[in-house]
Amino acid sequence: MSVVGVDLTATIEALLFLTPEPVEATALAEACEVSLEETEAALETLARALGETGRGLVLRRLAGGWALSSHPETEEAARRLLAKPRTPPLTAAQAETLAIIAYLQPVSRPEIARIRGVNAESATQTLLERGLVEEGGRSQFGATLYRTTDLFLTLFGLDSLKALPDLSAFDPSPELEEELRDRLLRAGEARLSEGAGTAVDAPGAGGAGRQPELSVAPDPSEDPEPAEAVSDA
Amino acid sequence: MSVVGVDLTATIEALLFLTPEPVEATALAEACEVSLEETEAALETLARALGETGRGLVLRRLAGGWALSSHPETEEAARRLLAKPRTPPLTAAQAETLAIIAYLQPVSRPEIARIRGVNAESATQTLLERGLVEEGGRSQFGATLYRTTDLFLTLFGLDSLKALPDLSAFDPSPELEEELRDRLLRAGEARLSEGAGTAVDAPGAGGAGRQPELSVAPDPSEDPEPAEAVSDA
Amino acid sequence: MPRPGRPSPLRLVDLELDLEVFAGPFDLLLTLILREEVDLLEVDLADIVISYIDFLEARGELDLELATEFLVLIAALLELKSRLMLPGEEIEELLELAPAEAAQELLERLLDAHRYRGAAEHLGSLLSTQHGYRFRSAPLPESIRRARVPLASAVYAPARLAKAIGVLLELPAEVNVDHIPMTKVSVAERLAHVRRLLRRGSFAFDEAVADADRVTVAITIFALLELYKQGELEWTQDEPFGEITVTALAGARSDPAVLGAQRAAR
Repeated sequence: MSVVGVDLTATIEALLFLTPEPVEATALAEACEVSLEETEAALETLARALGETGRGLVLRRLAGGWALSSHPETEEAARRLLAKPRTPPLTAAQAETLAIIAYLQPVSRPEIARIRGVNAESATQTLLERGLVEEGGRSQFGATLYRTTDLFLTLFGLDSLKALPDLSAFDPSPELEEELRDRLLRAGEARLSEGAGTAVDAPGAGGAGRQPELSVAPDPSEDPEPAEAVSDA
Repeated sequence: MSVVGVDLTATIEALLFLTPEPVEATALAEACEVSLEETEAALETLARALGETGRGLVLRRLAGGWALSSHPETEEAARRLLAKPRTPPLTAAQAETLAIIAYLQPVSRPEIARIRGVNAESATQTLLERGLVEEGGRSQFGATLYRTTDLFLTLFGLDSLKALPDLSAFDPSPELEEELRDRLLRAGEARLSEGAGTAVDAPGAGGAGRQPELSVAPDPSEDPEPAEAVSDA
Repeated sequence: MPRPGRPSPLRLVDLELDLEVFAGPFDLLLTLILREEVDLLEVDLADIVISYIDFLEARGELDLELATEFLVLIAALLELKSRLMLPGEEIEELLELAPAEAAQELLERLLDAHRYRGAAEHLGSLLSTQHGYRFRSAPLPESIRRARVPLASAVYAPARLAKAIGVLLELPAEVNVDHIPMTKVSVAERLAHVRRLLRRGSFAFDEAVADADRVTVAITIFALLELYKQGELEWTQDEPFGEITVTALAGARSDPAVLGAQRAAR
């Protein structure tokens, strides 16, 4: 086994802790560089250990994969702790990502990345975490689509999405009767191709670079479009 | 205690699992409807339990709160599973700007620039984008003031700003300070002596106090060495 | 003009410094001063400082006010030393407090740069030790997420969203090529100009490029080099940054007919 110091069960616990989506046993085996049998034995050990009293996590088999979740009996305490949404100031990356989702929804992450010119992964993850956006279906290419939530409307004091501010004040080319989406994509691509846009000016300023430790990369296969490859790392 | 079925330690484990950012002990106590003392005892029990072999998570005190993170020895496997780029390390300019903000906060950009001798805009912008610093009020002259964020503390493994060493820890040693002074003044002479055709090796720069060195004028005529001898170029 | 037998001072190119890595001029100066293998006596401090400031300017990071302040400090240091090198009795008369204070300030600021550089290195190493600790980041379970809306209140301004979209809608400015005056000034034009001046026997380079833009200055230098190569003139400069005097050489072929013939021959 390649992992030293901590054993396989511990490593699998850590991996499941880090991934919000269920992970298949084969993916765990690959990551730990062990056989599927060893992985399944370790998952069993983990399930047993978590089943003991004194543990607040449970191992669950979901959608063909494995996931950790909080123990259902801790939900009341969780509601009390998390009842009030956390609303720290939005970073520039978060505000841009949220604005794109708000005005264009539903929108996929690759599209957000193309508009921003940098990977939108970490900002999207934070917005998901804070409940400002949520997943809503799949694009025709299979990419997850995002939309804003009711919490978003409440936190921005909006009755509905129709109450979003008018863009005319910020619109540099109102004479163009194009769709907002097309114009955003065009501007994003122009920034990228110029090579002088955010992606270059601010190394590390994009999605994954911003606060990656606090975020977890989803399966990259979710984002089949090439723009996602524009990482600033 | 209000939590039934799972004990307090387990509930705290679950709460920390759900919250991506460090949570203060008082907030945990409130959520679990127990005293702070009980909470702290439970946190200790949890830390001990996680410290045992076979566990892939670590309990950490960060940014004034408590957080769960993966065990660093599982990093290799995590990188393979998450296929996520590493956090881009800070550039020298970003690290220096961050250090100035960390030690002097709240501090304005002109102040940062003055210390660095160079425009601090792009470095500050990147730090803002990465969520390591944030705006915090205005100086009396109306300049935006910057301070570090909890994310900074979290990512740098700090419980509070007090955990940073005192700035005087980075004072140059008296010998180094002397050498700095000495070499700098001699460099000034070299430049000037170019016109006179004589380079001066300042012997008088080793003494006491600050001002004195500046006024110890080695008479160029005392220097027996012609300029050519100074160089081995 | 290089003096025979005297090696020219080390310039930036000789030092193999990667300017990218410096956090600012103080950092550069500090690195240079502390570099043991480099004897500062051999270093052309002015060249290095100016080259670095050029570099910063090229990157759009130069703050003119800061650069000026920095140069003033360096200049004060040099001025102080120059005064100190004058014979004893003159020091009393000439030594004012200002340069000494400015030099002292430069030293203080270098010391400060040293401190923050140390602090920056410390932060960098802290960050790298934290590399293996990853945090979970996942949306809250549905049941808890739903419970939060009633307790939420408006804390964010909707205008922030519109502004963010406004920024994203901006098309990058087209690359401005106006400052590249491809054919505004030709070498032939400047050749003629220089030759006109040469008829006087000699002239100052500054005079030849009075009120000219940078490209014109550069092309004027090409023209002078060309004429130097052809033996029509020589130029002298008594000291670095001093005036450049251009003198016609005897027997120079400066009549327009010859110029025309030369051009035709090319």
